[in-house]
Amino acid sequence: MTFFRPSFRHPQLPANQAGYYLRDYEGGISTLCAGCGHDSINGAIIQACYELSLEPHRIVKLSGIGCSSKSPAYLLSAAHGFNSVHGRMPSIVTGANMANRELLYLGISGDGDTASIGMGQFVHAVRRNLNMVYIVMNNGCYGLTKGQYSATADKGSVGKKGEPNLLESIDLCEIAIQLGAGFVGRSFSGDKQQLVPLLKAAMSHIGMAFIDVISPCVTFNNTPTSTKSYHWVREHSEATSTFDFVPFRQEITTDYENGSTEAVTLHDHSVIYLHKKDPEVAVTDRRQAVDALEEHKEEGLILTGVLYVDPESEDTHTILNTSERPLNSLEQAELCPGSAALKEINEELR
Amino acid sequence: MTFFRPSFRHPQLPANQAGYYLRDYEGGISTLCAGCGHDSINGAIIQACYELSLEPHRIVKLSGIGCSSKSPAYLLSAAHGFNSVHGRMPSIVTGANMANRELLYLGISGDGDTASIGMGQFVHAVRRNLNMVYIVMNNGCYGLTKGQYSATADKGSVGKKGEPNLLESIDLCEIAIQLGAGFVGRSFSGDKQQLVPLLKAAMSHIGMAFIDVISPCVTFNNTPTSTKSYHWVREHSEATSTFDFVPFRQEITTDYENGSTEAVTLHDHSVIYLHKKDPEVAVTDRRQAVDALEEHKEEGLILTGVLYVDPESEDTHTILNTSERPLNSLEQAELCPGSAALKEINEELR
Amino acid sequence: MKPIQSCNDLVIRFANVNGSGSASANNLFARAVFRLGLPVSPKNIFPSNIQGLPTWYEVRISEQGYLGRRGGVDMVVAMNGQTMHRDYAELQPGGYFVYDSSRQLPEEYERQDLVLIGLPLTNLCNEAFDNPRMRGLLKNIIYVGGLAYLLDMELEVLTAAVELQYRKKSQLIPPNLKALELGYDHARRHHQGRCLLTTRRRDDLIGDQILMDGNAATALGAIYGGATVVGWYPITPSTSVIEHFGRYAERFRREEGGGRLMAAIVQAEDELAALGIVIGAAWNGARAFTATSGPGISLMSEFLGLAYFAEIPVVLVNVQRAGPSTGMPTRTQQGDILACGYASHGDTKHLLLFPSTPAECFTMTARAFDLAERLQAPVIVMSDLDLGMNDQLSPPLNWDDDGRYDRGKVLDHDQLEALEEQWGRYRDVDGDGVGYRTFPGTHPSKGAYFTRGTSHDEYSKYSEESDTYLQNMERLVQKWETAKGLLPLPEERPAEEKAAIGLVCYGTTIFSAQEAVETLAREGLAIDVLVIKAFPFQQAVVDFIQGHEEVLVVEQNRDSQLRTLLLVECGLAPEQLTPVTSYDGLPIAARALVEQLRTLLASGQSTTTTVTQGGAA
Amino acid sequence: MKPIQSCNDLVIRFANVNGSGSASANNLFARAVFRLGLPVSPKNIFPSNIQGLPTWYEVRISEQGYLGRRGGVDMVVAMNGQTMHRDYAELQPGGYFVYDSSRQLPEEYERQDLVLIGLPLTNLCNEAFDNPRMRGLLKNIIYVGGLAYLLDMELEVLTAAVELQYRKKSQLIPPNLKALELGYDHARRHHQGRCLLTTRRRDDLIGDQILMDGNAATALGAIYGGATVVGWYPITPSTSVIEHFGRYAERFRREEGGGRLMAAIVQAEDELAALGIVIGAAWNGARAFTATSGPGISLMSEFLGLAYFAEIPVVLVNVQRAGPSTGMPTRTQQGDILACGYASHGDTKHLLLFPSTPAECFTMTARAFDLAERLQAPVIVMSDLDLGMNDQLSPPLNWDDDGRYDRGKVLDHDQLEALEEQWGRYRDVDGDGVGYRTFPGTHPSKGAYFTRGTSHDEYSKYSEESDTYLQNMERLVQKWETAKGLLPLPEERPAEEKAAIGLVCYGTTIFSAQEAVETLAREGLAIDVLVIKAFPFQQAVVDFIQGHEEVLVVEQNRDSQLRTLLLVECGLAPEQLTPVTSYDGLPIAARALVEQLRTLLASGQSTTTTVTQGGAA
Ligand SMILES: Cc1ncc(C[n+]2csc(CCOP(=O)(O)OP(=O)(O)O)c2C)c(N)n1
Ligand SMILES: Cc1ncc(C[n+]2csc(CCOP(=O)(O)OP(=O)(O)O)c2C)c(N)n1
Ligand code: SF4
Ligand code: SF4
Ligand SMILES: [Mg+2]
Ligand SMILES: [Mg+2]
Repeated sequence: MTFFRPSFRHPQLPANQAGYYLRDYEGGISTLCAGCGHDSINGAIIQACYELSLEPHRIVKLSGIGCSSKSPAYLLSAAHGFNSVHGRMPSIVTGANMANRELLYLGISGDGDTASIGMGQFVHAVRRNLNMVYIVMNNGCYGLTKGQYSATADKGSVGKKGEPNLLESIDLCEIAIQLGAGFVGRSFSGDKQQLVPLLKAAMSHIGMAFIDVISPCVTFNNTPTSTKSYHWVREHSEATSTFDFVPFRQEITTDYENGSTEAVTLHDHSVIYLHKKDPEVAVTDRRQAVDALEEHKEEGLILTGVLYVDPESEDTHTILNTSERPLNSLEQAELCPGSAALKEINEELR
Repeated sequence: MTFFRPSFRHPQLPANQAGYYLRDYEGGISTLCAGCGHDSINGAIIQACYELSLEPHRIVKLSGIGCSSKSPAYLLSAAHGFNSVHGRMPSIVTGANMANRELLYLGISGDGDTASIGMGQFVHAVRRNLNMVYIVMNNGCYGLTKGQYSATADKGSVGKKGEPNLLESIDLCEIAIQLGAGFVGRSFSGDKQQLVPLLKAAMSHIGMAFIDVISPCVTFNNTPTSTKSYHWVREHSEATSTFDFVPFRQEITTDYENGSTEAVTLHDHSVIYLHKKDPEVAVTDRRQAVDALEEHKEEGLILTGVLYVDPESEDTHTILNTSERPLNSLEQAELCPGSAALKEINEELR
Repeated sequence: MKPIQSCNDLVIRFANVNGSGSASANNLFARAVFRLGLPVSPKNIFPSNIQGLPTWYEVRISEQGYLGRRGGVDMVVAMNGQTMHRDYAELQPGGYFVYDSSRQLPEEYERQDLVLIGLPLTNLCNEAFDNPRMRGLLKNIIYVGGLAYLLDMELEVLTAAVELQYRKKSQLIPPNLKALELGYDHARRHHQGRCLLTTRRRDDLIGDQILMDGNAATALGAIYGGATVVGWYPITPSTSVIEHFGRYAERFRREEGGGRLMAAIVQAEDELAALGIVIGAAWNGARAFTATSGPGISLMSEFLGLAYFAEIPVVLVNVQRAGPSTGMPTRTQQGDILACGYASHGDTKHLLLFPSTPAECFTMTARAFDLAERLQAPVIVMSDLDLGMNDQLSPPLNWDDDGRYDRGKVLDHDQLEALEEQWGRYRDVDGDGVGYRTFPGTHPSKGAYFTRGTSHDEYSKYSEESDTYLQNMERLVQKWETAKGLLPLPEERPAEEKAAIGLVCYGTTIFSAQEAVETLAREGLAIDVLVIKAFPFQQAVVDFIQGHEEVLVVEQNRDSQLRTLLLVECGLAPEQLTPVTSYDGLPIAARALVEQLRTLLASGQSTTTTVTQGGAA
Repeated sequence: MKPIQSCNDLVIRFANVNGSGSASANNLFARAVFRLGLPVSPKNIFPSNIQGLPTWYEVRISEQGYLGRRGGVDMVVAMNGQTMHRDYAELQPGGYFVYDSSRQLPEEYERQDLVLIGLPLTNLCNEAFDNPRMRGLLKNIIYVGGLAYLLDMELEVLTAAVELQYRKKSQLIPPNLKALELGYDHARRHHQGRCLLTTRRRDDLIGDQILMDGNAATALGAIYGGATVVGWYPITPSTSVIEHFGRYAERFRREEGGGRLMAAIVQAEDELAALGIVIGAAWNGARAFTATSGPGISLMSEFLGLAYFAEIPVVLVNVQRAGPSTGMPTRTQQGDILACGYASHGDTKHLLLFPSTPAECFTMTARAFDLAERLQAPVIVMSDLDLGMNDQLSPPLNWDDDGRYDRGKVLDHDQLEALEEQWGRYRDVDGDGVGYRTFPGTHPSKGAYFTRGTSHDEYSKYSEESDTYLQNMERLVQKWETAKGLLPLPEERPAEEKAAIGLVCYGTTIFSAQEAVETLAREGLAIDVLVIKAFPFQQAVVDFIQGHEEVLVVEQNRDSQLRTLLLVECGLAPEQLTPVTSYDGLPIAARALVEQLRTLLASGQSTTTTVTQGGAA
């Protein structure tokens, strides 16, 4: 590719607390279709990392295969990336995270990559509450192989080929909640307002933070009859609540009314303030969370926002009780018991 | 093996409506451990087939790999069986069912076989509402590989090795309900009273009938501290309701009180009469079904019985609109368009 | 430098951006050449992406009927700014550079050995058409019109092609015709006599041949072969096999009155499930198949082992692409020969078929079902991206209405009823290593058995006995021998004179190989050719190799994989087989191959040789 | 018929029911033999089931130090009614039949050529012990006591062994000692002088050797090699590699004060995920491994291709069992050589190591991490069930404290900081085909790259360019050449005289092969042996083969898989390598092999030969 991008495109944005500019979070030029929802999500990820003042090289971006899975190439050039094989990103992240628990793992996947071939790995990474941000760019179809319906396509939804999808859709958020993910949210590529803080909250959570982002495929599944089209989602989505994400160290500038606002404090002392319509609904209640999703589905609505948070949940390292030091930093002297111990073992075997 | 079994062990039981004796539903001698829950479930399956007067050779029994997956060898000798590879029974059944929709498909699996390696195939067979009875013999461990915890082992449950299981368990019934299975039930290998009618109802349902049967592994996971032990399950299970299964053609001999009894009529006109504790709870309501499971879990209880039924659900053939005749019965004359059509095609390509 | 001059023998490369609608225009051009009665071979060289990246379409016209990629470009239609300079640089001396002259060519375009042909496409288009979306598409048609003039094509062939293409959207016909004429006229007015590449209608060259892509032919083969169950998972370049199967099923398999489908096409959750579905269906008596490519093959290897050992007649189409791993998903290769021949752990071997043309894709796929059922084993049809996704000139498809499906050894109800001795699923009663199958539900009391991937005796009972295991494994070897008598034989193409040198090739390699051999024959170097059609190899293969002093094995992978199979399975000495490989992802090019063979044979050195191909992409 | 008479050279088979507690008694016996200073080789032949099926334990005692399975049984301890008659029938003429004489032997036990030794085990046990559960277990100890007398063993060795075994459950010591004595006394009183099989303590035979199973040694090798991340999925016979790793990690990897573990052992959901975890961890700079068996290998093939192409240093232990498919999960084989050597679609090849002893399991596994990191490629340790799950007499494990882990080419923060020219992950700056890696998080602005399974240039950028692809693929071939210089060399074991015949073997085959060669040497037939330790093969392998008139390749699979690799990779003619195979699931037996080689070499025919082994199970 022979494209070059001017290296300084956001002169108006200052350096963040960590001293990085927005451009420091950008990646290569996207080769996705013009208008593809995935590109907007990439923009939101870049924005969230910038706003959170993350060090780009302490982030690891990983993916499977698909248009969505190409995304890691289009963001965070200063971070290591791994575009693995179809549906197997979760296991790669599991290994990477086990090797070094100190980095932030950003897994990017598609609905095909996760809900079909990757279902097993998705379920088990969630079940282990792996400390990562797992983003599904959900367009209800297989973009890269030219538009077949995926397992998240809604029954009756009609894409570009004109044939309706026949099977029921899988709600990945519902499954993630059920299997014990500590943070579950849903958003829309067209709603940066909601998506950026949602991503920031997810990045601040320790444990599995799963985010399903509806992301229209303009080439194959953006027909008015598709329930994953820009038009449809705009018309049919409803947020659980508006919310503010206040990172640790940032001052709280607003006073929130009690009752309708629920404050959830994460492990790193960031706080999510949720301004809810129904004060009865607790975002930390799994049963309510699942039920709310189902209820909206019955009404033909897509529920977005923070769907569920358990700030107390334990991640895989905690569960396995592994060393607090990155395992990849251990030296031979610590790892190898040496010849004296071996002598003992030989002795035991005689 | 040199065992022989006396060929006529149930002289007291008469032939059923189809003219078969109980022994006609039996299989080879079990090589499972004495007392293994799986053997009781096999007994219940034999009983259910006998009571339903099914023709043994019109049943197909399939499985993956594991102690549980050996079960098909121990029942229904007159039926074809397929002991496939680990975790892949659902796809084999899918193909078999597509080839001949007229037989009854009995898939037998283990919790390892289904909830770990087979999770993807399980999810998608359920999502397609494949017409089969899917039985998981759930012992919370990998029996055949000597007792490692499986993904259905409860957190904190302690098996023979003495180390507690660290991860959260997966509730296959909950997932099955969520993904659109038309019939979902749970039972206990030690409760034939409940299990036999549950199996009969499942066999009468058209579409995915999923049954999770807790089935203690006496060798590796029957400790008092294991939540999949005989003792624990007896102490902690609670039935949704008692119920009667009345197959089509059988006369209803009892008058059921209205209100507390819900009658669900299946596709084949069999009826399940549920005598419920709470008349408010409808067995055909997915949200209630999931919620009831979660509620009992919170109380440390195992909910058993018919958990959910949707007698209207459509199976894969209906969804795909395939021929009503078994595809494997179609002849060359119907399948092959012949040389005349080919001439036309050649012409179009010139 | 003299401009290249030739009639009915040239290579044009269209350089476009994908997703810009160029495909249908370029296709129109190729089809028009075909309608002129000229052997044509278009190759689509596209990126693994949906929109906005470079894509090339290379059309070879060859009066001699050479259908392999030739190598070298005589004319480029440079429609992509991103690659324009490279397309320019790679033209052969004396070649023609066709470009959109609405903008002037920058200075670095200073080659003196090319003929520049500017067509002001954007300007012409904008003047003639209003609809901005249509403009993009029609610009492509304008250059096709220009080419028609430049290459001296009959315009009517193109107008007829347009009318055919848009017969279902007839409002599109007038603007397309107008665009064609615009291009034609402009070229006539400004470039008369400048292009010495010409075409001339021939009525004697292509006979009754058709233009079809291999995947469509494969799909049709599956329809004719009686496949009713399909499990599949999308993967380039195999996806269109299933898409075509779906379309043909709509046409041929709807029950009377437009009702239900006499086929079940199940989009699986992955390739493991896809093959599982096929295994389940085949076991249950339906003809079933799946299609995939490299990564899918790897994922299927556990199930392939099951099918081998439990002896289940599955048909698997592998449309190969460039590996390893995800590799180059939109490039061609013959790189899965070993992975397929020896798929799965343990002692396993699989039957392979190697089609070269759509006609063979059709016949071999249909036949694969017979072979799989007769031999109760997986049969893998080894196509590739080049064959599967490009239009190919091919003999017409042919079907013998008198032929009967060979369902192999299956006992039906009455045969079971009549059985006197005890039946055993894996008993080799006929001495060919193949037992008798039964299908579930056939008979109330006879013929049920328990299928398993574990070691089993003749009655399919589980066994850990050494002797039982050995007997079974040896029977499978016996069956392998039986297969040799049933699989398609290799095709010998002897040189006109007696040749000491032989060349072995298969699949899509045969076109360039044949061309190279003919070229060398004209130079006085006689080479006999053997086209391999199947694995395991028959005696004829061994005889051919033994009958030559030196044998070259030409194939499109790095590690000479078919040669490996030949060495191992035919008991040949390595000196007997000289590897010649081309594996850069582009279809093997005849010119480069000729060079290679020439040097190789001149030097007398039989070491590995890799064809280094020139060219873009 | 004379009873078999021999000292320190015999084979005893214990025939039991699994799940009956016989394993620990039989083990006690084998360990006691070892403590007598005698070379011993026990083989457990068990069913794929948990309880109630036949299981055998075959103990060979060999003063000459022959550790392969011998074939033929001199004495059977027949504790399983299901197989008793067969165990009886299979005894060698002159053999000893030890049985529970609490019940009389039925009439069909009428061989005249055996010595019957009845021990009334049930009666003795019931008289002496009350606890019904303990009775079953102690019955086994009683026969061990009986054997001690019959074979003239020092009872103290057994009592010491009992005390050691139950040192943590000391209440079990008295009843076990009592049981031992019961058996010993009964035999002494009733069978004095009847058994001519004897043992005699030797202090000069086994030196400092140890008795250990290969899987434990492999696990310890991984600990010593510095593995910190394990992804795995249970499968016989590899499971105990991980179980042992877990136990050793508890012992050596707990942080001070019994705290957290300096290792993450993740039980994955399947084998695909297991290898994915290893790939992710290795990529991120931890040493990581997994262990599996046949079906797991098949499931891992997609990921293996990724690791090959993206060049990720994973270590994979394959404890082979009998395939294809589920095959015989509790039987041994060397059947995955091809599946591992060429795993995955496309042009791929993998590094293999072939340990033969626990000492080699230990060293090679530890070394595998160095090799994988140095070569940035998967390394597969090819063990098998026989080696992995049976106790083996082995040289002691050895570790050089001065050695340093070879982490290969990794740039740390300071090296990155100091870099002047642009770094490229896949640039071959040293000419060995290996680039420099970096780990995530190392440096704020340098060294980040994008790993992928797609075609890439030297900077790991995606590329569909033919030349880029070719260059990369050729560099991988270069790396393959580099590997030959780093992998363990084959071990030559020359005959005493000059030999025209060579024998190639590897892994667990070497014991019976060596024994056969020595036997034939005593008959005047000199054979040189080459033990292969790794794939790719070095020049020394080619030289050995070229240096002999005839070379036999002895291996435990049907299709002569290592021979296939030799043919293909070393450019050998098939006549140069005569396949000799044994693949019935039991460890290859020396006696049968001798027969086979004798016939083969006498006939001068170099066709495939399969060793037909006698014997149960
Ligand atoms: C094993 C394997 N099977 C199939 C493919 C082909 N493939 C590439 S991307 C893709 C689906 C992508 O869908 P999704 O994850 O939803 O991503 P999208 O393109 O829609 O963003 C498939 C099937 C592959 N690369 N590997
Ligand atoms: C691909 C593959 N991986 C692993 C195994 C080994 N294996 C056999 S059975 C089993 C687990 C069985 O557990 P479950 O399904 O719960 O059955 P159970 O024995 O508990 O009834 C495993 C891991 C295998 N046969 N194949
Ligand atoms: S095909 Fe769809 S998903 Fe892929 S890049 Fe284009 S719009 Fe996005
Ligand atoms: S090991 Fe457990 S699951 Fe397997 S047969 Fe024995 S009791 Fe049953
Ligand atoms: Mg998608
Ligand atoms: Mg289990």
